[in-house]
Amino acid sequence: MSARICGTAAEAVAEVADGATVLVGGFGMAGMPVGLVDALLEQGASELTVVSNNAGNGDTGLAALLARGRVRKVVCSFPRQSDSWVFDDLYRSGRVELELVPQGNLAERMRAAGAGIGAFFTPTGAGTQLAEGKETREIDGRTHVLEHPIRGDVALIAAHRADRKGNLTYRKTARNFGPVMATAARHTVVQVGQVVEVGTLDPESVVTPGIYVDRVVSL
Amino acid sequence: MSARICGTAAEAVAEVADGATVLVGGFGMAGMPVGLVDALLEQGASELTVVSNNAGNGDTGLAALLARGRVRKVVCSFPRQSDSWVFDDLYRSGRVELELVPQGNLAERMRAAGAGIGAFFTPTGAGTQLAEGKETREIDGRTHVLEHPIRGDVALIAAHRADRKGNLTYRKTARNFGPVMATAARHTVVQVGQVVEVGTLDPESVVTPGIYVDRVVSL
Amino acid sequence: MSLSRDQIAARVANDIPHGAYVNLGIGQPTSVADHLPPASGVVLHTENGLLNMGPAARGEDIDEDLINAGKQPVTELPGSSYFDSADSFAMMRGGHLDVCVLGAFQVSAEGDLANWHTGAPDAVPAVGGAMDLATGARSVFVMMTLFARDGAPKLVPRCTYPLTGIGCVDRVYTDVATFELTADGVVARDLVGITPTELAQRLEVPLLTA
Amino acid sequence: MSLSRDQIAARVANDIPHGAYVNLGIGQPTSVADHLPPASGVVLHTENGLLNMGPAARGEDIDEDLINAGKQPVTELPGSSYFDSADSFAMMRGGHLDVCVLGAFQVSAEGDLANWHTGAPDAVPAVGGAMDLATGARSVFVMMTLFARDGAPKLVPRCTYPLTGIGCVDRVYTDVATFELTADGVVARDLVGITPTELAQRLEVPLLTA
Repeated sequence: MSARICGTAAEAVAEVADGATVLVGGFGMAGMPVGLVDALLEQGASELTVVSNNAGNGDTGLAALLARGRVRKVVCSFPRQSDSWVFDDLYRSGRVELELVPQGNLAERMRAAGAGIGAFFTPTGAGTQLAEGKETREIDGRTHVLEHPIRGDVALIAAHRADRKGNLTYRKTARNFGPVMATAARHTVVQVGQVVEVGTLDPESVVTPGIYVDRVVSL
Repeated sequence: MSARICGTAAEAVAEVADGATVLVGGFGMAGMPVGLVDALLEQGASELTVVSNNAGNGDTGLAALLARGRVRKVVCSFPRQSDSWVFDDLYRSGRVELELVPQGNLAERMRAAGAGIGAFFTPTGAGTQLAEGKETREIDGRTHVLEHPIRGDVALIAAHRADRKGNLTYRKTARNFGPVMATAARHTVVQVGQVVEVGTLDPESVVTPGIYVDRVVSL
Repeated sequence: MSLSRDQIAARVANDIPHGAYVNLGIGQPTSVADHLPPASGVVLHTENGLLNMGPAARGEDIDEDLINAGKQPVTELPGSSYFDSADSFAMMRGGHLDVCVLGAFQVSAEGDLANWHTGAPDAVPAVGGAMDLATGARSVFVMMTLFARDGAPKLVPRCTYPLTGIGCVDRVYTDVATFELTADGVVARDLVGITPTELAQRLEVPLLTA
Repeated sequence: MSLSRDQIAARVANDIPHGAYVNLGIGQPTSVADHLPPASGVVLHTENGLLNMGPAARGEDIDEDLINAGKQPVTELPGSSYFDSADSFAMMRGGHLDVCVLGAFQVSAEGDLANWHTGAPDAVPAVGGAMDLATGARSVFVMMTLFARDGAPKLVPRCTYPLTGIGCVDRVYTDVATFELTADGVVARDLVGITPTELAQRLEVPLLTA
C-alpha cells in the first residue's frame, strides 16, 4: 500500500510494538537512521530484537536504546568497535543476547526474507563456530551451510531523497543495508534528507521502489 | 579483470566455444543483443545450451541460431509466441531439448550462480509438473522446491551505455535479464548503444558494475 | 444475459483497494487497467521490470525499450521505477504485490489454479511468470468465463489441467458471478442472469450462501 | 633485519595482477593501496558498497557518507559505482573479486585462516565481512608477521584459534618470507634476514624448496 509522508519522527515510528524485530540500517554512522532511533527511544517499545551491522557507537542512538534496557537481543556482524562500550558491558554481564552473523550472510538472509526465498545454502561460515549446529550439504565439492531468512517487523533506514510515492535514492556508501532491509520488513520507515514531488526522481536511478516503503519523514 | 572494448561484434564473441552454455538477455526484443547473436551465428559455435526468457522470434537472431542447428538445448520460461515457429517446429520434431523454468526461478537461479549461493528453496512451482522429481521441504507451513544455480560460460547482453571500465546503464524495460546474466556468466559480452569515457556515468546510477563485464562493443 | 469482459474487468477494478500495488496478467486481465482511475492510487507492476506503468503507448510514444509483460508498447507514469528481472521476481515472490489478476483454464474449490498448459501432447508449453505471480501475490484474483465453450464449468472440485499453483486463488470473477474461495468453502455473490439454483446445478462445487 | 609493514605491503602490491579487482581488509592490508600506482589498473572494492575506491579523504574531501570498511573517510575515483550490502556480498561470495588481502592470527599449512576471534572467553566477538572475503575471493592473500610477540609461529600445522575459513588462503606475506600454500605443501620464497635452515627450525610446518 502507498507510503505515507509523516510530519515527525515520532509519528513515523508510532507503530513499533514491544517484542518487535527491528532492522536498523547503517554501517557505522553512514546510513544510520539516527532520528528514527532517537524517536524509538522516546516511543518506549521494549524487548526488541535489533538487527543491524554494528551494535551501537558512543552513548547515543542504538547505544542509548541498549543502555535503557530496551533490547533483548542483537543480531549483527560487528558489535566490537572502539566506542561500543555500552554493548560490550551488557554482553559481558549477560544482559543482552548476541547472534553473530557473517556480514554477507546477514545481508543475504534479509534479502531472502524480502525475496520470498525459504532458505539457502551458502559456503560462507562453513567449518567455523558460526555454523555450529546448522545443516550442511556438499555442493560442487564444497561444504555449504543452510541459512534462513531474517524478517523484520519493522525496518528503520535512512535514505537521501524520497518522492511522495516512497521511491528512494541513497548517497554513496550510506546506501549499505538500507535497500535490503526495506525489502525484509513488514513495515519500513525511512528518514530522508528531502521529500520531493512525484516525477522528480529519475525512474532509472530509483534504488528502492516505493512498494517497499510505508512511512517517510524528512529530518 | 578489466573489461576490453572491442571494435567489432565478431571480436566480442570470438571466445564462445562449442558446447558452451550461453545466457542471452532480452525479454522479447527489448534488451535482446541482436548484433551479438548475429555475430555468434557467423562465428559458428555449435552444440550450445541457450538460456533466455524466450526462444526466438521470427527468422532472425535466436531463431536463426536454432534454425541452423547450433542449439542443443533451450532453457527458458516462454518459448511459445505468435512468431516462434522455428522453435515450435524443432521442439515438436524432437530436434531441440527444452527445460521450461518459471520466469522468476530462471532469474533467481542465475542470481544464485552470480551470488555464490549453492542452492535455494523457493515456493514457486511447488506441486506443479515443473517441480516433478525435485527435492522439496516444508518451510513455515509451505512447500518449497530446491532449485540450483544456472551458470553461463558466456553471457550475451545489451545495455544502453558503457564506460571504458565496463560499467553499464540500461534503458527502461530493456534492463530485464541483462544485470543478472552479467553476474552469472564466466565471460560477459555486452553490446551497447554508446561507449563513454570513464567518469561520465553517475556512480549512483551504474546498474552493472564493470567487475561483471569482460567485452564491450558499441553497435 | 451475462457480463461482458469489460464488465468483469470493472468488477475486479472496483474491488482493488486504494493505493494497492497490482500486477495484471497478460490477456484479459490487462483490461482491468481501463477501470482504474488515477484517483484509485493503484500502482501497476509489470514483471519485466517496471512499477507505475501507464497506459498502452500509441504513435510517437512507442518506445521499443518500454513494453509490458505481453510485449506490447506501454508508457511510464510519474513516480515510476525500473529494475531487473531478478529484483522484479523477488518483489513478486516476497509477497510485496497486494493483488495480481490472472486468467485461468480452471480453478478448484480449494484455490488451485491451472492457467499455463492445456496438457495437449503437441502443445509447446510456456509458463512465463504465471507460477511466480500465483505463488507470490498477497491476493490472487482470477478473471474468466465460468463455462467453457462446450458448457463445462471452469470452477471445479479438482483441476484436470496441469497446475500453476496450489491453493493460491482468493477470488474468481466470472461473467455470471463472483466467487470467494474461503477456508469454509466457496461463496457465490453478485449473480447475473443466472439463479442460485441454476448455478448450483451447473457446478460440481458446493456453494455456501453469502 | 626483517621487512617493515610497508615493505610487506609493497610485496603484496607487486604480486597483484594488472587490472585486478581487489578487496583490502581493514588494518594493515589497507596500506597495500599506497603501493598500487594508477597504471596498475587495479580497482579497489570496499564491502560496504563501492567499487573503484580512492585514497583516504582529508580536509574538505571528508564526506560522512563515503567511508571504507574500516569506517574511515575515503574518496571515489572516476569510474566508480555504488551498490547495497546484499549486492556487495553477492559480488564477493560469487567469486568476482580476483584478490583479497587479509590480516591473520594464524594460517595453517592447508590454508585454513583464523583472523576473527582470539577465543578468549571475555572477548566480544566480531566477524564483519572476514568470512565472506575468505570464502569468496578467487585468491586470498594474508599479510602478517610470521611470529607472535612471544615468538610462536603464526603459520602452523593446525590453527588453534577459531577458524574464519577452511583451506581458503593461497599465499602468506610475512616480514621474513612469502609462503605459497600449494596442493603439494608450503613453499617459502624471498627470505629476508633468516636462513632457510633457521626458518625450517622455527616452523612446525614442513617447507618445500622453491
